[in-house]
Amino acid sequence: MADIVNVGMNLDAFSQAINAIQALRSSVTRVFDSLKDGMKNKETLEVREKGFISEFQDNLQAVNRDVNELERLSTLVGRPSESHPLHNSGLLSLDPVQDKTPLYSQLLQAYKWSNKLQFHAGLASSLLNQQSLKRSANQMGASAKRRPKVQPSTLVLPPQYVDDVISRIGRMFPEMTIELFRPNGTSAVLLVTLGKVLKAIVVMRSLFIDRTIVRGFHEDVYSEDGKLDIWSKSNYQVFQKVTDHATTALLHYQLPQMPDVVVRSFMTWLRSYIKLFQTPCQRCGKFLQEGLPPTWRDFRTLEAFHDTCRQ
Amino acid sequence: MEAPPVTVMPVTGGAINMMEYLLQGSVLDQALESLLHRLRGLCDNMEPETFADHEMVHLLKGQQGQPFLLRARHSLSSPTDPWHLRYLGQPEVGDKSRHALVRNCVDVATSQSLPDFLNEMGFRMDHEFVAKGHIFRKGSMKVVVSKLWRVLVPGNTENTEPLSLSYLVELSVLAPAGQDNVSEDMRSFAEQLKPLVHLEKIDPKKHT
Amino acid sequence: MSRCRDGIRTVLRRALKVPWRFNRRWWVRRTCVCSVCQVPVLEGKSVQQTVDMLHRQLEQLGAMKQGSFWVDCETYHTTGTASGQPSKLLYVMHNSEAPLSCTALFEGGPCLMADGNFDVLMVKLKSHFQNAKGHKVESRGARYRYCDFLVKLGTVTMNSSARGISVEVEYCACVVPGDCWNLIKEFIQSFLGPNVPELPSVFATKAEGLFVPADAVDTMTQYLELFGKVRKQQVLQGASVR
Amino acid sequence: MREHGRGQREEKQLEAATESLISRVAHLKNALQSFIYKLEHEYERLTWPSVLDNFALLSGQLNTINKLLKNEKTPSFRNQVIIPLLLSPDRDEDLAKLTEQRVPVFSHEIVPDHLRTKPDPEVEEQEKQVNAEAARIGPDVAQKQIQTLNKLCSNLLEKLNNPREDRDSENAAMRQNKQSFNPADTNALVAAVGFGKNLSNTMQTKCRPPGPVAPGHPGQGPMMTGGPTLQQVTIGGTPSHQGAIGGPVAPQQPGQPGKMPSNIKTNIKSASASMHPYNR
Repeated sequence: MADIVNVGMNLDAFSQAINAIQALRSSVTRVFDSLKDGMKNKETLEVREKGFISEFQDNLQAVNRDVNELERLSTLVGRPSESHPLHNSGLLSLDPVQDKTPLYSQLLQAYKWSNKLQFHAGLASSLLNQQSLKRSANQMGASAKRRPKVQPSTLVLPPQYVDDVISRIGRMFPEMTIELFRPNGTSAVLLVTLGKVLKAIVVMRSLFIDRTIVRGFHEDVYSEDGKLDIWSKSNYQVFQKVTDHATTALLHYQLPQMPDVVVRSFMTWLRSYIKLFQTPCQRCGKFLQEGLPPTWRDFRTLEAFHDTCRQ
Repeated sequence: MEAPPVTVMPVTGGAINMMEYLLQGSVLDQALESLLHRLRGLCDNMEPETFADHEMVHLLKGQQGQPFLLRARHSLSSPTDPWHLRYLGQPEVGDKSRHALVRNCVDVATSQSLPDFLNEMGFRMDHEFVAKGHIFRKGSMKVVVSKLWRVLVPGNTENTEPLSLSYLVELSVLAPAGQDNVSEDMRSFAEQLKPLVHLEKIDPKKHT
Repeated sequence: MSRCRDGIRTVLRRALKVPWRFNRRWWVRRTCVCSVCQVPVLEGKSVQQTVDMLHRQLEQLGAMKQGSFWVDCETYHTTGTASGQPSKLLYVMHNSEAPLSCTALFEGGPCLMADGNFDVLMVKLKSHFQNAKGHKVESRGARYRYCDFLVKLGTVTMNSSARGISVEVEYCACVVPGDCWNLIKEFIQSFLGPNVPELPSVFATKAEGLFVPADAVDTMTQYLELFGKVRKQQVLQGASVR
Repeated sequence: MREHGRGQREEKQLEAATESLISRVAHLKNALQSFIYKLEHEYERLTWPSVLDNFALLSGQLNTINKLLKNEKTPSFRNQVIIPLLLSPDRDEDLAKLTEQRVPVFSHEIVPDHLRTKPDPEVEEQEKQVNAEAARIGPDVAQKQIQTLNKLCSNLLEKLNNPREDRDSENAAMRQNKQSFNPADTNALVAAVGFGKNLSNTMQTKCRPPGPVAPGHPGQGPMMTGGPTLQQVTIGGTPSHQGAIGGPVAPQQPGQPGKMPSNIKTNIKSASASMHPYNR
């Protein structure tokens, strides 16, 4: 209450201070106006310069005077009270017409959310930095140990480097042919043909795999206008399932610091589908379940399982 | 209209009685450009289409001594295209009221195994040639301007020599039997090509 | 003199009635692995009863009925071949999966995929190739889909009498017979029981081996084999379909 | 009375002249209307001659009107004065009807436009200037300018006309001298696509059409030494492409035997194949 009274007593000072600010503003404007207009048309150059300089000095003095006045008034106004947790915005709670301007409650809500977000972000960042290789692993326990922040520079690798990495990976697997396209700008799209089994379209952002879609070997990968069709899903349930699993694998293999390792491990995993139709399930020993062959490949052992036969 | 043959079998696809109406002529090499220019103006607006085809004519000899002739054609410029198998019947040239040569015609699109298959059927290749040229269309009419090349070494379409210093010009329409009015259209179109080319109803028999 | 010496003229490259540009790959429409086999009629049952039973089995498995299918085969034999040449048989087959195409085959010899006009051509060729009407065999029946499998259960008829049952199983997702044969076998087992066919000889005898993509001709070859077996077989007693 | 009579006669003359003028103008108007209608609605079918006809009609009618005005019997309209007696801002139905709804009101606004006998002051001023300009140039200078312009025009016309002549003569020359096709070639080509004449590997009639000889066969004529000279003569002597006169054709070898070994083989085959459909 005391604050409010205090504020009320200083109201005069406030209005004076506001006036002083206005005066200061106009005098500063005058300075720039005169500078902008330049020298007036006088008889000789000397007269002109003299007139200009004296005018400029006058203006500056006026500014100086106004600043002094403002400083004097600001001491009268006094410091804003710091007793309220939300500083002066706390004064909003005094607004008697809460229903019309629910600013204060909204403000509180916003603070709460912001705090929560910061807290969760902090937790997440510490967890992620600790478990950088396996994003889906569910080990809990925050650690105070912090790693240096991941630089976003890996997003802007030169296309030449990406080409190199991809061609190196292509050479690693003879039964896999990788074609690289750049349909829009620098982002690469890979068309991976695995034996005579499947074709996978891998959309990259720099060296990060953004999206992947798997289709049958004999399905069209080009749309009617001759462009790579990166959207429509396979007509066959097997490959729809494999697409789902491949998307899971994208989330599993994560190592922001070494994106090339990620691409390589994803390709190694994808390569295990070369025997998609030939390998029976490692658990039930059968080829088919619900009409589908074992579509799941373990991320570490690359063993084949039916979707329902894995853990 | 012709009466259908007595032993008509149920045919599952295709049209039985398609007739080809044909006018032929030729143009000297030096006048080719003028002809193409005129055709571009007269014909439907389409992108200029050229072709290079290899045609093999196959014969099947029966006991009655009536050899049966089939033509197998394939594109040299796009080898993955289907082959084209064509049967042509006896031409009807005698009818003066018609302005074009008329004959029965069956076109079949086939896979690339056609030569082997014809061989197995008992057909033997009689002769072959390479035709390179241009195609134009106007409505249902088709104009083919092509140069014929003799194949010097059998089967080798690289080694050829031109047959003459002229281009063959053919104007044809494929229509169901009995639609003789198409020959009227063809005649008026042929008129527009004069005096560059005289397209006529030529009875090949006369030239043997 | 001969009919061919009269004005047979060059083939115009693409007659207008034939599509101006053929679809480049129309005869390799689907290239999935497929197996066609004959199912013996159950003891004491008619063809129709056995087929009904198989329908129930498939529906129990969860297969969805998707229309019907037919495959037919006409037989032509050469007439007037020069002396000493044995008369050859030419088969022309149609399949509802590719209703605008037909397949012409010699037994064990080359085969040709062609469009429907080939039938017209055979009419023109009747002086050299005669249609053996009594030999027309066809298989008609229902088409089922189960996941990526396509099952066609047909009654094989010749001269309107039922001669047997054909089962075609196609695994649409795979193109290499050697890859998915075991998988197909397991599937056939699940509704046909233990009498599972062996790997079709079309695949086994291919010069290029088991690992080249299958094509539509392979399916037709299998049907041809099956029809050949049926033709030789005696008419089943009391099994005619009305 | 006499005065009065003359006034009456003049009045009658004036009336008659006005009547006929009105009817002529009505004719002209109709002709214009129909022409405009044709231009707007039938321009697709309108031929140039009919456009010219229309113009001729219009100019004829204008001429008659001019004649009428210059006629001695026509009183000088110039001497008549029209004074607007009553101006009214209200709609005048009669006037509207008379003018086909073009002038519904006889008001201050439109009277100066409709009863004007002189051009606008600005236009008058411009005309004066032009006249002054014309007067300033002496008749000699004007004559010179006219001559120059005429010369330019005739030059231009000549230039426009000449190429047409050139082109025509070119066309005519082509029609007369340069044939764009050769009937013999036509026959040869038709025979070739029809049944492989001159094409086939088995049939070597080798008769050439009288037209241009295809390149690539230098070994014709004098280079022949020994061998089937008789056939050689036949080839040279046969005026047309009718090479195969009767019977299966004996092997005819236009080139040196060593040059085209593949042909020899096939020739022998063709000679024995009397069944061949193309050989009589």
